[in-house]
Amino acid sequence: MSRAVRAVGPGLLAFVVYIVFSGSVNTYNIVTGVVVAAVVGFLTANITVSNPGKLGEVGRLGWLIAYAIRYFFIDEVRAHVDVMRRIVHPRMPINPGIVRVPYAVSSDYAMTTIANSITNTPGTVVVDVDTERKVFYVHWIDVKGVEPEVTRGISRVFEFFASRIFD
Amino acid sequence: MGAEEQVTMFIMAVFPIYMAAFILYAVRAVKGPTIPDMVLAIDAMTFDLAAFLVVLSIFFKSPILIPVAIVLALWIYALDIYVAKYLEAREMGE
Amino acid sequence: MSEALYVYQSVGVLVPLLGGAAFALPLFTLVIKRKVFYDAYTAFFSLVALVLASYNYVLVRAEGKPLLYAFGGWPPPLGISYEVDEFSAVLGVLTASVMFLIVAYSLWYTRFMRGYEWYYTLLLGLETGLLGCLYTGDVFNLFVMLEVLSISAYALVAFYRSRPQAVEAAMKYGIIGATATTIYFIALVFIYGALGTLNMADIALKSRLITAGVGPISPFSNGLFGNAFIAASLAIALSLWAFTYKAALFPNHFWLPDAHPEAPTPVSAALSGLVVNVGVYAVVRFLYTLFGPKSFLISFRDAVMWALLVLGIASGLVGALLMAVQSDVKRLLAYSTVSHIGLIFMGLSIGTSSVSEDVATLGLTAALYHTVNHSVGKALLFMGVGVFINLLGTRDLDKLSGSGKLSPLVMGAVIVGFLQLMGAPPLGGFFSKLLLYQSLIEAGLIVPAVLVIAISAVSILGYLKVIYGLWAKPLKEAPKQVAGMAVPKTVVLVMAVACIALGVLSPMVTGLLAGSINASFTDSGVRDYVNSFMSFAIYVVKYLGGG
Amino acid sequence: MGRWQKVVITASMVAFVALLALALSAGGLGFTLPAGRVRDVARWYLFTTFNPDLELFSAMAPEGVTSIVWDYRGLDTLFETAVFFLAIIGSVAIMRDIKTGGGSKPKGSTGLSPIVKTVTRITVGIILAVAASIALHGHLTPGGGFQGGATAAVAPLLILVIFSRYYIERLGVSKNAMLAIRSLGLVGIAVTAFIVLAVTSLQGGVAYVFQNQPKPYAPAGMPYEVGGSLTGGTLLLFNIFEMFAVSAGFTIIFLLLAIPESEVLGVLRGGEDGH
Amino acid sequence: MPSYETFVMGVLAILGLVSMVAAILAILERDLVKAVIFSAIQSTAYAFMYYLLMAPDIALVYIPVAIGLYPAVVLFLIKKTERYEGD
Amino acid sequence: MAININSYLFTVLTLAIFMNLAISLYGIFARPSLIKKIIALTILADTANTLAIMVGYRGWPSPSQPVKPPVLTVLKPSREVIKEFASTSVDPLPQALVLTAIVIGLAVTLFLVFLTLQIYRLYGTTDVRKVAKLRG
Amino acid sequence: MDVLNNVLIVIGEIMVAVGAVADLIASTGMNRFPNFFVRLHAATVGTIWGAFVPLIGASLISIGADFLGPYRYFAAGGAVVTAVLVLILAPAGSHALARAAHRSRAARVFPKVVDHLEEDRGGSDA
Repeated sequence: MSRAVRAVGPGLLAFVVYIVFSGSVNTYNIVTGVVVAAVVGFLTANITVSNPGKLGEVGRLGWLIAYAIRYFFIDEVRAHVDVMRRIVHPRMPINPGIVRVPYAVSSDYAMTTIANSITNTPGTVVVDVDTERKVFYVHWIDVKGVEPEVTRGISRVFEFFASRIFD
Repeated sequence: MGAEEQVTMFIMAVFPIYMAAFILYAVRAVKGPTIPDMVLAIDAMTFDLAAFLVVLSIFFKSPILIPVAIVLALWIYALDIYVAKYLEAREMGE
Repeated sequence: MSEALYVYQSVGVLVPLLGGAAFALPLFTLVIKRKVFYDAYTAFFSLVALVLASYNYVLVRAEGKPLLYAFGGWPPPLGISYEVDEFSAVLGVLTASVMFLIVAYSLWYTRFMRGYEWYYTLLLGLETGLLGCLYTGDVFNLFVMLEVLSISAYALVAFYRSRPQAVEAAMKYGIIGATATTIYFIALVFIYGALGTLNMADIALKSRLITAGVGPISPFSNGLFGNAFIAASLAIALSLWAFTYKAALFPNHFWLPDAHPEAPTPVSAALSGLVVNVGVYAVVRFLYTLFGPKSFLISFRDAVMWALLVLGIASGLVGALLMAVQSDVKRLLAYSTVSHIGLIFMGLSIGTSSVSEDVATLGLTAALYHTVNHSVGKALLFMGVGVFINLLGTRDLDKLSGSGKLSPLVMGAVIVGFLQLMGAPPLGGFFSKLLLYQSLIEAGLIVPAVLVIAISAVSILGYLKVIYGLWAKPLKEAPKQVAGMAVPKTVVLVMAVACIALGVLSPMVTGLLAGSINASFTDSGVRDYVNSFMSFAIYVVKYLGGG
Repeated sequence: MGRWQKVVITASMVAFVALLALALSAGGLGFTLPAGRVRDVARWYLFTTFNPDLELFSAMAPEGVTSIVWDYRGLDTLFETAVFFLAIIGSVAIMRDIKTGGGSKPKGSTGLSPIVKTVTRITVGIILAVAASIALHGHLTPGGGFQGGATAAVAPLLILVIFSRYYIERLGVSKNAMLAIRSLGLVGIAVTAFIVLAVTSLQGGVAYVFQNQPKPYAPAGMPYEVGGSLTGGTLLLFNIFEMFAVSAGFTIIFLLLAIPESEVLGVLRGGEDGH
Repeated sequence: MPSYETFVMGVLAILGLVSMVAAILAILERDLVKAVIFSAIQSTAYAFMYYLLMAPDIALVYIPVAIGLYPAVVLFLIKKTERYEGD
Repeated sequence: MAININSYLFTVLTLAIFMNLAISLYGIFARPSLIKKIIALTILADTANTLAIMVGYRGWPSPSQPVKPPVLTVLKPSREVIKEFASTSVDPLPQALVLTAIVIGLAVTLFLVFLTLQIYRLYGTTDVRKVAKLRG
Repeated sequence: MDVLNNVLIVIGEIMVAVGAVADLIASTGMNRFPNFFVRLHAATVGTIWGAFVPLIGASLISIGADFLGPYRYFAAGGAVVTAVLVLILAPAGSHALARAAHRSRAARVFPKVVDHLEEDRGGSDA
């Protein structure tokens, strides 16, 4: 895959970010935006390994939106309320520990999405990751159990979506 | 009451809450006890500060103050990264 | 085109051009690997600087008023302007010519050096900073140019990176130097805060108008803020600390004997001969033009002058005494710089409000004359002795003994240089010290006048020690390589001739320099300085009022 | 350090602060409370920074600070970049003959965890786009060449720290390449400073170094508007060049600092001498 | 009567005190890594101060330089040299 | 002049800034570690810059109308807009000066960092007292 | 149009208010929790509800606020980009810190129920 083709993905991303950040669509922004997108795409083509073909699949975008809605309105709210309750509770009921959480996706992006989702959910933080054994080490504020079946509950939802968006 | 006045009043109301949070974060950042604790406190403080700066730019009615927030967030992330690298690695370049 | 707005391109182009030359040099290192190119490049640009600086001097003399160049076309308090009066033009010519000789000497000096391209870049940066400091008419631009100058100087002092003393000297120089310039920045905050302007001529105008009882009116920066007296006094106190650090006056001289000897020899010459002059120049500019004898700070200014006189004497004595006990030749020369800076400061601190203008200008003339003599003599000595140091690979006076026999021509020039600094009669140094003595006597300062002689007498010991060691003692070690010294020989010869000329033509030189001082620092001179600025600003105001 | 020395230092600090406090209390700066007005110079700046009515006496860029930085007081900024340039040259001179990409890559994984690496892969493009936006809108909104360049420098820094210096070298980011970009940017700045002067002089007119917009007594200038969009004349060019120069400069610093000590000491022991 | 301006001035005063505490700790701390982090706190306070004093340009320059570059460079330096200031 | 709460708060800020100046000068002159000196130098430079920005600040035109940054947000300004802009914006000149000063301070600090590193390579310490002993 | 603007403003204000409260609680947690790893969770509350949500809220307010003038879309866009960056960068930063703290043993994992990472690492490498 030539550099120019690989530059399409990051270039597009850069263009969108540039326009959104500039906050207006006029000639100056579009012209400079295209130039910036070309330069940034060229520079980052070798870093951001992407497959431009995947960008065209609408299904993935649909899953992304579904995921975002579920994530922000259900998982996040539940976790936040839980952790905030623990903070303001006079006795501060915490039961922390680092547990293994296995995962099954293959691509780096999917793995990162899962890890970031776990970390962004209060109550669980990814401390380390072992890519060979496919295990996250998650610091859990309230360890309910150490068995893989229990810990898997942390990541199940994220994994379901991540494998559909990226793999 | 116009929208302008209402928004300003609202931001005035949340102003002290944010400031209290910053001071609490700063207390943790100064207390430590370990280096990751301090950096984490600065980290959380600054991401909140970035959000607050955006809110304040509405308060000051100067939308052009926005870029400060994004630059702050970016560089605080960089601070995390190299403190982490400092703790973890043998050489900063490895 | 109004006559008042005649555009002196040679003033404006010179310094940015040198800066641009420095910017472009690293680009060539990727393409061209031959040393000859860099030699020619640097020599060419320093020659251009010399030509332009000389042209500026001629222009100033011809116009009979300070030259004003408004960068970007903005009238002065709004934009930056270069304002070259005769004083800065003289120092500019001195700097450019000595710097040209130093660059020429460097062509020979760098023949075995690795990393000469960085050396040349920093040398160009140094020259940019020197000329920028002298030409600028804006106090904040002076801060920037001081930093350009300083950072090149720090980097050049640390150029021999594997010598521990060099790096340590650069560190000492750098960390306190950075503090000094930051303090100067605080002083600028006070100046801007109170006077509302950063332009030198504008500050001079305001400080004179307050005394005259007229409200401070200036075309673009009307009015004062707060208590101008306290703010300006504080600003002078802070900025003088920074300048005396750069000039290495007594309590702030501690870095100089470490830093100057450790630099590569041509750079030592530039540092001792030229960089300290910038500190002197800035002090004179602040105390005579900005807050001159007619300003609203008279009593405070007098106190400052007395302090500078005392510090100058102390500096002269300390330098002369410590010089005699050094065994390292370059270190000895560095202490000699401290001593001479003390003498120069004694000259410029005569002009308190109680002495007449004539005496004050006489003192300033002596200071300027001595600056010129010291620059030429010190650069000559560093480069002349540097030849022997380079040949024998040591700076120790014992090991250098008899090395003068290697090249009688260079040795002759070195002796001329020593006589120049000593103040031996036919040479320039004698006449400038005489003038200094005379001006001190006329100002009624008998004790300092006697101390000038005492300082000279004490310092003779140190100089004679070197001459004796280099010339009379037998040669101990065989040199590495003697051939191919045409360039350094020419350079030291030119400088020795210049020393002699400065002495033999002393009446003429004194006349010229006195003329420059009169044109710059008498009451009418300062008024000219302000008028150059005002005529531009008033033209613009008229235009704006009419359109 | 002797005890008396410490006493002297502390005493002089106290005296210094007392002096400043005195100045403050006597109203030396006139700002126990900031005054409700600005200084006269500032009013002129604010009036002329973007004033279409005053066509021959305006910087024609709505951003006051950027127009001061690059138009009214462009010379300061030119030499400010010169200071930065000379500092980098000085650092390069200290680290001369030492290769940035030298040494053999150690076995095993380098850098931080794969999660951070992947995040960096995604965000590098965003960071560069934001930086470019800050720089290219420098004449309209807060920001400018230095700000954009400093933001853009996050990207190579993150790559260097998160991956390793071998990885960044493989991407083509070497000391020499960065030095070339930096010098090109600076030469661009210098040329931009002279461009109006050069063109006008060829036509026999009068112009000043750093001239941007026409002045009544020097009626030449850069167009401040291209196709209906404000470009601020030379400001845009300055900002672009400055962005490249600054980001390359920061990258050089980090590349030099990332060289392991063992490499440096090896070269230093080789030794060179001089006087 | 406290106006909006009073709030801004109050925040400025608080930031001044925070920066003062951080600066004192940064100078007195013997562990240089902690000193760097204290100076980062001080820089954050200053950056916020610049924002409130309506200097977004300065904040934009200051944040990369004082929060980003100084700690990075000094941490690189400490990693290569020594971590504790001698006594 | 009646005691004004705004004036009081601003004075607190000013005094804190001067305190920072003093503590950083103490750090530069009295602390032994070169790295600590560099940290102190950055604090000194930052504090000087803050002082400059404070000089450029202005009081609010009215209690509910905040001052603005010196950036004109109307791209087709009329005379009234510019007059309004000039009466609500802070002084841009100190900001431009500080921008320059920050970059200069950064440059000097970077160079000093390299020097410190070189001192450590040659002397094996960054403590000035030990360096002074070693150089003999 | 006016109604829509007001609705946007109110939604934005609710989000900013949520952010303020979450922020205060998170900072309390920062001070109450016993060790670094537990404090990470408080920091997450501070960054997601404390920063991400108010950023989106501010962006909605500035879209709805006429009085901000022609640059209000600039404010909104900047806020959105900042929010996205916070969402991506904050967890990565926390993770990097946590990993470094654990590897370098700068912070102790105590109190704890279990530490699988320590077990798998075998306590050998650092």
